[in-house]
Amino acid sequence: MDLRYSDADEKFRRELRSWLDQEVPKHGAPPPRSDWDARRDYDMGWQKKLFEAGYAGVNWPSEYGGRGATLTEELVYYEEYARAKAPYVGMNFVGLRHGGPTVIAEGTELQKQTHLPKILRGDEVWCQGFSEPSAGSDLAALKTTAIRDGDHYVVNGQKTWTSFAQKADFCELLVRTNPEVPKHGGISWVIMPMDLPGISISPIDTIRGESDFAEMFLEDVRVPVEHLVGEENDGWRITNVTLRFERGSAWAQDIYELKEFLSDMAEVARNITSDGATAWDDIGLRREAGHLAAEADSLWALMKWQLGEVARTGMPGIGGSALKLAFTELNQRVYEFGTRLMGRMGLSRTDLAGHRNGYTVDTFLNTLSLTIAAGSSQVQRNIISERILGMPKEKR
Amino acid sequence: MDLRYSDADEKFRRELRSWLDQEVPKHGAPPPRSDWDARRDYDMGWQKKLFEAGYAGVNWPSEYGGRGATLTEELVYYEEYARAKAPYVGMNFVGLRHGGPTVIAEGTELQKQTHLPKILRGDEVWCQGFSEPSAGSDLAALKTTAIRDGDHYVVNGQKTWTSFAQKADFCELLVRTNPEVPKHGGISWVIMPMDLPGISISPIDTIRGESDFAEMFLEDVRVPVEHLVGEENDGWRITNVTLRFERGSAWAQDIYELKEFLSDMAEVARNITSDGATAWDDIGLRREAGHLAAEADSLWALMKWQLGEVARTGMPGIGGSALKLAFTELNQRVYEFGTRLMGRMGLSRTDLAGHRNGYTVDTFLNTLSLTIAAGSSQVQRNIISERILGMPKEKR
Amino acid sequence: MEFQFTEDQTALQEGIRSFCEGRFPFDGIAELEKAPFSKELWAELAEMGVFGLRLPEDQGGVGLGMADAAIVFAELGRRVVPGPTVWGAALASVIDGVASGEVVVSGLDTRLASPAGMTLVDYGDQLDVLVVLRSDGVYRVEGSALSGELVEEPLDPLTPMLAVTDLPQGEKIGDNDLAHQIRVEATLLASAFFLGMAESTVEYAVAYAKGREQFDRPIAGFQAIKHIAADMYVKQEMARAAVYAAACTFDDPEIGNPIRAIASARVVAGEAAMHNARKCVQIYGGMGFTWEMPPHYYLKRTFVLENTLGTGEFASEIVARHIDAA
Amino acid sequence: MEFQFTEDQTALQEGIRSFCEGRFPFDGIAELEKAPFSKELWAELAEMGVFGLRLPEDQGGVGLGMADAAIVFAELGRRVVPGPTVWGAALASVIDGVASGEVVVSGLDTRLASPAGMTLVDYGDQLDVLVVLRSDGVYRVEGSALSGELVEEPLDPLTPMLAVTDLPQGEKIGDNDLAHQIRVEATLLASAFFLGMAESTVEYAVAYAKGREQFDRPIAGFQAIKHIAADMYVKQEMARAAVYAAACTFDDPEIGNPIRAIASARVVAGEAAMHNARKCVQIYGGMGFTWEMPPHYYLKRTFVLENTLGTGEFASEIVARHIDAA
Repeated sequence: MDLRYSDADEKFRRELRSWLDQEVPKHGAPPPRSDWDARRDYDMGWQKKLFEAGYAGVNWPSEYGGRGATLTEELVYYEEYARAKAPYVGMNFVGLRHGGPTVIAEGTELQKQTHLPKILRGDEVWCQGFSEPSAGSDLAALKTTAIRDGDHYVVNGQKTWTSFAQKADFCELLVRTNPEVPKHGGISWVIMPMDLPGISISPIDTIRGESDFAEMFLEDVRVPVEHLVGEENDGWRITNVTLRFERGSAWAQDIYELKEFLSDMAEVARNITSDGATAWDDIGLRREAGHLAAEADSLWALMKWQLGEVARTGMPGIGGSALKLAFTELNQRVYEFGTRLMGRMGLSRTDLAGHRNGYTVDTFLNTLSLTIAAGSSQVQRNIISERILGMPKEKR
Repeated sequence: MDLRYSDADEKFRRELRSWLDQEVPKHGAPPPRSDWDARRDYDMGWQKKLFEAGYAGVNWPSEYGGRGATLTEELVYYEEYARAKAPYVGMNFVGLRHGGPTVIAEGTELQKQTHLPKILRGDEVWCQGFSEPSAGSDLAALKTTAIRDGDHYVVNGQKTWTSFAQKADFCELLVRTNPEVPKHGGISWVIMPMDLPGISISPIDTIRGESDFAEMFLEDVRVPVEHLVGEENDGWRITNVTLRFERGSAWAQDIYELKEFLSDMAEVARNITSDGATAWDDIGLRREAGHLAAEADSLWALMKWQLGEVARTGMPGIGGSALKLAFTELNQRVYEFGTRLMGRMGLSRTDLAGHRNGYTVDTFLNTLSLTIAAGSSQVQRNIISERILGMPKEKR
Repeated sequence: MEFQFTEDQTALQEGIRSFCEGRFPFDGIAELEKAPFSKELWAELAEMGVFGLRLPEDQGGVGLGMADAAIVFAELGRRVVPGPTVWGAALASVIDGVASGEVVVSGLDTRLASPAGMTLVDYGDQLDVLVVLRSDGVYRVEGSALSGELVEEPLDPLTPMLAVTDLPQGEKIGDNDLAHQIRVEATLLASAFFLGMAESTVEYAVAYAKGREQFDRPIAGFQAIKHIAADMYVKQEMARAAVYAAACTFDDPEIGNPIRAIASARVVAGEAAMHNARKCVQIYGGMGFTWEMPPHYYLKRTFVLENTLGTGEFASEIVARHIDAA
Repeated sequence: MEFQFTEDQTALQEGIRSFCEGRFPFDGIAELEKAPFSKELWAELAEMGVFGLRLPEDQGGVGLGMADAAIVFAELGRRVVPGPTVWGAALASVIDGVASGEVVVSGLDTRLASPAGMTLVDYGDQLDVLVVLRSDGVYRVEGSALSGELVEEPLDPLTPMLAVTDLPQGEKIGDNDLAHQIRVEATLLASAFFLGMAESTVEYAVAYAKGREQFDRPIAGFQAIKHIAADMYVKQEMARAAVYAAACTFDDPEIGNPIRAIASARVVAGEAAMHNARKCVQIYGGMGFTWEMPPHYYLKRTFVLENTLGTGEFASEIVARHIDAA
């Protein structure tokens, strides 16, 4: 067992840190949530800067514009990124974290050449078209159909929780190409250009207010067959590849942020005084903070342990479900702790007088979605018990 | 809503308290666990004293030797009993808390006259023959058969968790009288005399060491048919009556003891010093004690609320499942708190130097059985969700 | 002892429930959000007796007890009724004109820590009077003396907040005994409000789970969901018993120690509201994360009340202080 | 970075596992209970390198690191191996003769509160040396100087206790720095032991649930049981990562702050052991409450270790103290 970063890793860290220290302040604050054009410019402009400095797609193959570096360098990247409080990945999320990795694993050479460099350069926004109103936890129950008509699929249906649909260029779309077979067997994974006729979008307000999510209605959308990724009707397997990425190293940055947030909260607690004592003088509060930090530490270690497995196998293992479950549940407890610490200031979702009260409570609200999305905590427990512990599947 | 005890209740309390203050010290300490004869004398002798003073079966009908008092007087009884740290109900448990109430509700006049006065006088020890090795949570899967032969049932099978079987005079026994129908439909509830030929007993060691439980083997035991309670094959419904008693007011004394125990632990915490501060000076520990006490308070209130329902309907409601679930889970947390407070002294199950360390940790171990016995926490959650909240039954 | 609703109490509950369901139907909540609170709403609530319930009839009240008030506030909680209702009912005997609905009052306890040098006042732009509980007693501040900006995005869309930078000292109208009395009464009413919220979220969650199909059956059929719902139900039942027991103890202190009983109710009811709201979001799944569904209103109001009169942790300390005095 | 076992480490693990499974099979535990600990057992463990693992070879050790020691102690935990092994391995460099197995040593930290004026010493009747960590340093007490009575019913049947009424002061053999070093090393080894116990209870619980039928199917098929098992597994995984990360950090402090890493491992591993043991009892149902089944041994040993070097709560405070120093 070896947890020491190599000299090369440390060199990479020094260069990246110095670059971030310089560039993050220059990129300024994000535009208002409702200004979609400005947000695309902000998010994609930042991605372009990363690309030009050689920091886009740290462990993507270099032939498609990635850095081709090791997984540990990617980890260094996430650490430094979180430490520098660099811009949120935003509109690049689906492309960088789901769509891109899936194309790398399953796409044709042409698909790789077409999309990967553009994703890395900040030229392509992707959105995710997986969930449907009646296919949430039971994703494989999706009903959106794609019927072959010559060299096109004709797509009809409704998707939901499609993030950044408003500004996306492509959608990683799950469709039913064979309605005759049991539900997992008839699904395909296609890249749908978002400028095709027949796509309409309706925004979703979340409990945080306006959101980056939308409902997407598809009416006779003609998607060229060469946009199919992998084999027809093999989409469920491919989806699980994507979901594994979502349950695996994709959380590295978030876990590191959790550790940073707890340090910040300790600082806040040292500055809240009441009757001459600080909040941090309260041994109960300190114990709680320490306990949460211990769990964050262990998740960070578990992430590294799992990266060791990825390094061996090339793919995040099923253990990612444990990480996803533990992280998303801990995340809620950490930000709830922060919200409690904010006291009445936590009753404003806008930052007040330079405090992070708004950030804290708004992030807490967001944590509530993470135990639901990408396989709820209940689904993860099913996966762990059935696929890791070998317990019987639910009777159906 | 009225929580005030009546003048009559308070008069009863004064008399009872004064009697307990006088009699409890006189009855002395319980004999060693392994001395079964002495234990029977101790437990039944105490019951006889209660009976003679008019305190046995506080709300049992007076024609069978009970006090015929109200449910609130019964509550006063449990409060004062717990406060006086009067002897544990011990061998009278099954008779007073299960068998007796079931006979009152479902027995024939002859059965009532035969057993109820003797139970109250401390002349009859009952044991429970419900569980079997392969019928635990799924009690209705029991396999012990009772085949009618003239005016007898011939009983064969194996029971487990039969408490006080060694010294019992009668057993409330569940048997299968009709193997042809679905499992709930073929069960009967009989009173089995324990002196019949064919009964053998093998003690069970629990995680507390030697125990009051045994396995009971039944080989061609001939039980006269007049010992059947209720109709043949109606035993499952009757069992649920018994179990409801077990899930209802039967917990009153235990909940009150929980409240007393927390007060005692606060006293202990005020006397543990380290570096000049007491354990009670630790605000985290105080909060935890206060939180547990708040939950105990609310359970005590819930008990009274449910007694109000019993007063209206004459029977503990299904809500007793909520009380059983909440009490047994809280009970574990309270005694685990106490065990933690004991520090290294908690590593001895024997009281040391006059401290209650042994009592505390041994009781903690016992609390682990309560979330399993009489319907595990999982079973209670099924009952609540299906029978109170109307959620669908598990697919079978 | 008969710890069950009397017939009058059942009638009171039905009356206020029917009012709240009519006045605050869930399909009207989007409309309500535009102007969550108004003098007219306050007058309507006063008309229903919400504030004057416990005042003697000769002072314009209804002459009922705290147990009845708890029943009313549980119903307000069930519909997350907006407005500083808890303060109104706790201050009706202290501030003239509240019981009749002419004077809109809210309150503030300066003990509650906040990291900024800023005071958030619920409904601060619409108050006639703000009562401030300070370490040395009770102060009255006129609503017109409050200046500040409305919080842009209050956590609870039904509880607008004024961010007051310089809170006026106000006029001293009572000592610490009065402050203590107000805290105790308001805490009990808040606990009843928590109870109502905890009840509603169980009902919403169970109803949604019965209607939502996944894996070819209602998710209410999955044991994981059933057991979450069962635990929510247990928390609701404990909260109900604790709140009404505390109210009875307040009305008749010979029953027990009202301070402990109220603090216990606060701990258990606050936790029930928070737990059940969060689990309700989880059971609703993706829909629980949308603004259009009810659960988030309950979660957010719970945070507001949690930070109104001292947190649940603080209440636990009070219980511990009285642990020898059941 | 390659945070996985090396081939040597895998071999080490297999070796010690095979030894423990042969020496402490579950069907021999009743026999073991009669005399849980002996000088011979100590010598056997020493022979396996349990105590001398980290000592340099020229001092009679094996010259391995803390990461390797953690692997060994996780295996001891899996079989709840009796004896003051944690102290032995932490004190092998302090007390001569321990590494070779000639000297049986245990330890005691006087910081741990106890309500009585009495000191419980693990295996106190069989010790050559007891090392006492006091507020001003490290003291050596000869085993022969310990007098007291054996505890009649020790909580853990595999950890007999001597109740010592007058603990001798002993001879001072080190200052607070040494005490600190011993505490840190022993805490890490105890955490590894916790990890092993947490692993075993998951395995036992899952295996039992697969074999136990109720309601006409294995209880392992019920979602309630599956989800309990899944949470146990997650706790085990977090504990494993935390323990080995802490061990690596101890071996190479440039990676991070070993004090925080070890305290974090202690928090998470201790909780995993306690949680998993309790859930294992619950999943075993009635059988989990019997002496003849394994779960209670794990629960009881967890309580022993929880009270050996400072509780999990105490470790949380240490993490908090180092919260700015990841």
